[in-house]
Amino acid sequence: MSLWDFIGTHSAILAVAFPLLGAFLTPVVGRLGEKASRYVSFFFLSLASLMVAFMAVRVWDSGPLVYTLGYRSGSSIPQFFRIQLYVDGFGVFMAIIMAVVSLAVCMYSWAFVDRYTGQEKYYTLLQLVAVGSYGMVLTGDIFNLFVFFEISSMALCGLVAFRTERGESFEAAFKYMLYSTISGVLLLFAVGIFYGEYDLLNMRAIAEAMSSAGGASVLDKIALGLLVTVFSLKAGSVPMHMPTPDAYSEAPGGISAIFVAASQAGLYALFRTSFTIYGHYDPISGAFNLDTYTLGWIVIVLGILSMFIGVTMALVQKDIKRLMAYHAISQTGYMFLGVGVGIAVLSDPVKMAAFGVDAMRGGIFHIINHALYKGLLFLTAGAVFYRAQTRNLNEMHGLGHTMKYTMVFFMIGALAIAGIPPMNGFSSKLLIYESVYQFNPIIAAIAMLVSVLTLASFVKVFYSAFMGPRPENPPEEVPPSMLAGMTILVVLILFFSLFPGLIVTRIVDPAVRALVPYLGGV
Amino acid sequence: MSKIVRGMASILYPLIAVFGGYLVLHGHLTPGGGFQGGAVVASAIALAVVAYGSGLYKKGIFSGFESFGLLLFIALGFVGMSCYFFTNVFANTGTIVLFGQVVSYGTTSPPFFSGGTVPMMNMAVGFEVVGGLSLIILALAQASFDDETEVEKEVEKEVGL
Amino acid sequence: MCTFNPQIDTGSGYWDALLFVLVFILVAIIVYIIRSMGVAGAKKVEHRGEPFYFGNPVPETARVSASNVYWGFVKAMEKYYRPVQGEHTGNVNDYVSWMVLTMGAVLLLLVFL
Amino acid sequence: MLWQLPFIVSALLVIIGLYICIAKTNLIKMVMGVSLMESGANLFLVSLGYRKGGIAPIYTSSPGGEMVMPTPQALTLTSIVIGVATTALMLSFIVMMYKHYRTCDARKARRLRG
Repeated sequence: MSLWDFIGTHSAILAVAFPLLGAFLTPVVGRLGEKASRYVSFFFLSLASLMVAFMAVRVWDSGPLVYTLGYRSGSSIPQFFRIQLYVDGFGVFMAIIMAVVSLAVCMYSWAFVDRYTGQEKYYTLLQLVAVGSYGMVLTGDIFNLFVFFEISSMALCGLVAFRTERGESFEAAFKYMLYSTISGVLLLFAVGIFYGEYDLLNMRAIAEAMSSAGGASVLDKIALGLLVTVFSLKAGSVPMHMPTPDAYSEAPGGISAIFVAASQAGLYALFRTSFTIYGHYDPISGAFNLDTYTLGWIVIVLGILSMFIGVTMALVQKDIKRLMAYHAISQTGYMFLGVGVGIAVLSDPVKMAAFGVDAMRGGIFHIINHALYKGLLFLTAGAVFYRAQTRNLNEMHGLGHTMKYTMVFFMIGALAIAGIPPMNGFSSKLLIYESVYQFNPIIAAIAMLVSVLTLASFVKVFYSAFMGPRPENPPEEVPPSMLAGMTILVVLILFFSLFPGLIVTRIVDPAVRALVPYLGGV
Repeated sequence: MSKIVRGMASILYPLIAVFGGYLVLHGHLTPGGGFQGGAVVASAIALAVVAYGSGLYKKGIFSGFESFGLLLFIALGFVGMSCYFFTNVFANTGTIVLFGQVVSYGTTSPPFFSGGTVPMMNMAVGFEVVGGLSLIILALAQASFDDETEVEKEVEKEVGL
Repeated sequence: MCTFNPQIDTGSGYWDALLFVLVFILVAIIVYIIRSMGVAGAKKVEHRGEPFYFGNPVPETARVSASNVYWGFVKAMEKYYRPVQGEHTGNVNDYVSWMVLTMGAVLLLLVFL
Repeated sequence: MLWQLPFIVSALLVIIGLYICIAKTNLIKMVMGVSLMESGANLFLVSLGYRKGGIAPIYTSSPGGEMVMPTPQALTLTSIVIGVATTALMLSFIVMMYKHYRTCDARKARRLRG
């Protein structure tokens, strides 16, 4: 076996194991000096990103990658009784998001947390967030989904409470922790229901067992209700969004950005369970496990609520990061809407081909776009906080006179999130508008209205923070490592903006085809 | 704490710790294992902290335990990568030092040095849990000192205000 | 798979960012040409475009603070904002009850519909 | 009916836990409620693992015959470990919140809202 084959086979587990090893090494290395831990964490996060790249090439070329932990050829136990990683187009898609954002955030954090003590703990938790998110999107086993869900929630809460001099950060961390712990218990209940019914934990095996038992039973529907609640909570959908703005706004600058990517792992889990378990299609009998029309409408309604309430609440905020956090909720609504239309028409292949596929493409393309531009916006907000030492928009003005790069980066992110052509936000929103219009015109109109309000509130931020008279002690530009972290995201946003067709055919399409297997393909 | 509590604690402390150690070491053959044994050892430490106050232990040794356990665990995962991650490569190899004694199929009484990476992982988890839980106990015990002003000073020192 | 396709097919049309940028640049050039054909010595009107500040000279640092930027909008939408903002109480108990309510609604819809 | 008692008890534990989280304003009591919910979930998993006539998978003292698969026990153990970690983390957050706010009341500890 050559080295490339070896890495290709093991890339899925290595993407999880390298940050884990790095997380455990960081406190040991941190004793050598404050600076050492940052380089160790960057090294291991970039190794993980490299593994994701190998994995992506392999999955796109030769189909899903199945990796059974602890397996020995010749073992009599079926493979799906063991812990299994199952990586298909959608898993790779989500892993790419985490790979990019974690690198940018790690680089950005070098300067940002330099003034705090306990940096090695910060980097340990940062890598554990990456472990949790990679694990959630790569595993094929629903119990491990729960374990990684808890790992990522716990690490994120630890990071939210990183600034120990503020009481508010503990309040936010406690609220988010309580919420995610309760949801974790409910998720465990759903796992228990699956295990009690089918004696299985592997998601694809559960889907096949459910299909041979003649579709979803009442217990399965209860489990689905729990799963939808839990994962839309993790994704931060209205009306379970309340601790999300608290946690986003109290977290240190870079962490808010990685928070976005980590909560999208919840989105992944929602779509994965909806499509892979409940939308399982048996080609022989031609039956689905569940008629997903109701489920689709539930997801769509959650999406509309998130979009509208998120953006209107954002409009009246005066805390720059809280405002952006409400926008994160609002943008998550678009993904719920796009993929929700796909779920609703899943059992109708004619409508699926007519507009369902495009809606799903739009929704899934929006996931990566949102992680990039919202990550960038949070990083610029962190940069503003780093220099202005306040998050209150009423107290800042004229930062654009000296922080020119930050201002330009903010503008790029704001144009992208508002869906101004030719930015990438426009491409995905256009896909959503046009396909949702064929499903239900009123929803498409609401989505456009939300886009207008998004632009309005970012005009407000731009006006308040960067425009206006020069402040008395104009702050300098932020340190180069922070700019470098932002530049990674800016370059990707511009690339995604100019070549949306390339991204949709190469990256988004395999993800859609992985979710809806009867379309064929990966 | 009173003399009775301290006396009983110093008698019970070694017994609990030894029992925890047994649970960790024998976990691959009988009920027990890394977390359970580690939790028992940590409860011995909690008993000592309750009896003698949180100044008894230094945190450094426990965070050392924690790092060591975690690193050993993940290293054992990497060792299995000649086959697959976490594969039990040492089991039934015949090497006694690596817990590799051959176990015959069926309900026999297997030897202690069997099980391959499983007992090693138990030990790693045991170290990790002893370290982690003791750190939690010490941190919460220190946080609930009677003299709160002293704590606040300490917090300020840690935060660097 | 390996062909370079810059367009997205949106079902009822297409979107091509490169084409958009090209057209944008062309239109910008045309606009610039039309603008440069204007009369050079147009008369300047005094105080045009300046804000009105009770007839007094405008102080240099005067600006609308962020909370008041969309004052009119928020005032007009007050009937919407009062209950919605009121629900964000910051009390953890309310958060958990919202979650339980949502879970109940989702469960009812999924099981009985 | 009797063999379903563990499931009923576990559902009751979760409902009591949720009630505590909604109705009690003391943050420490809320953490207790979460712990109750976790116990309910653990009880649910363990009772799923019961098989009539199955033998516990302990090789040293086995009378021979079919052994049960120890998966539910492994799941329960994992969830206990996670429960310990989350409870400790939440309690430490409350300790630090108390230091800053001087209150453990959910109605008073709410500077972040709106």
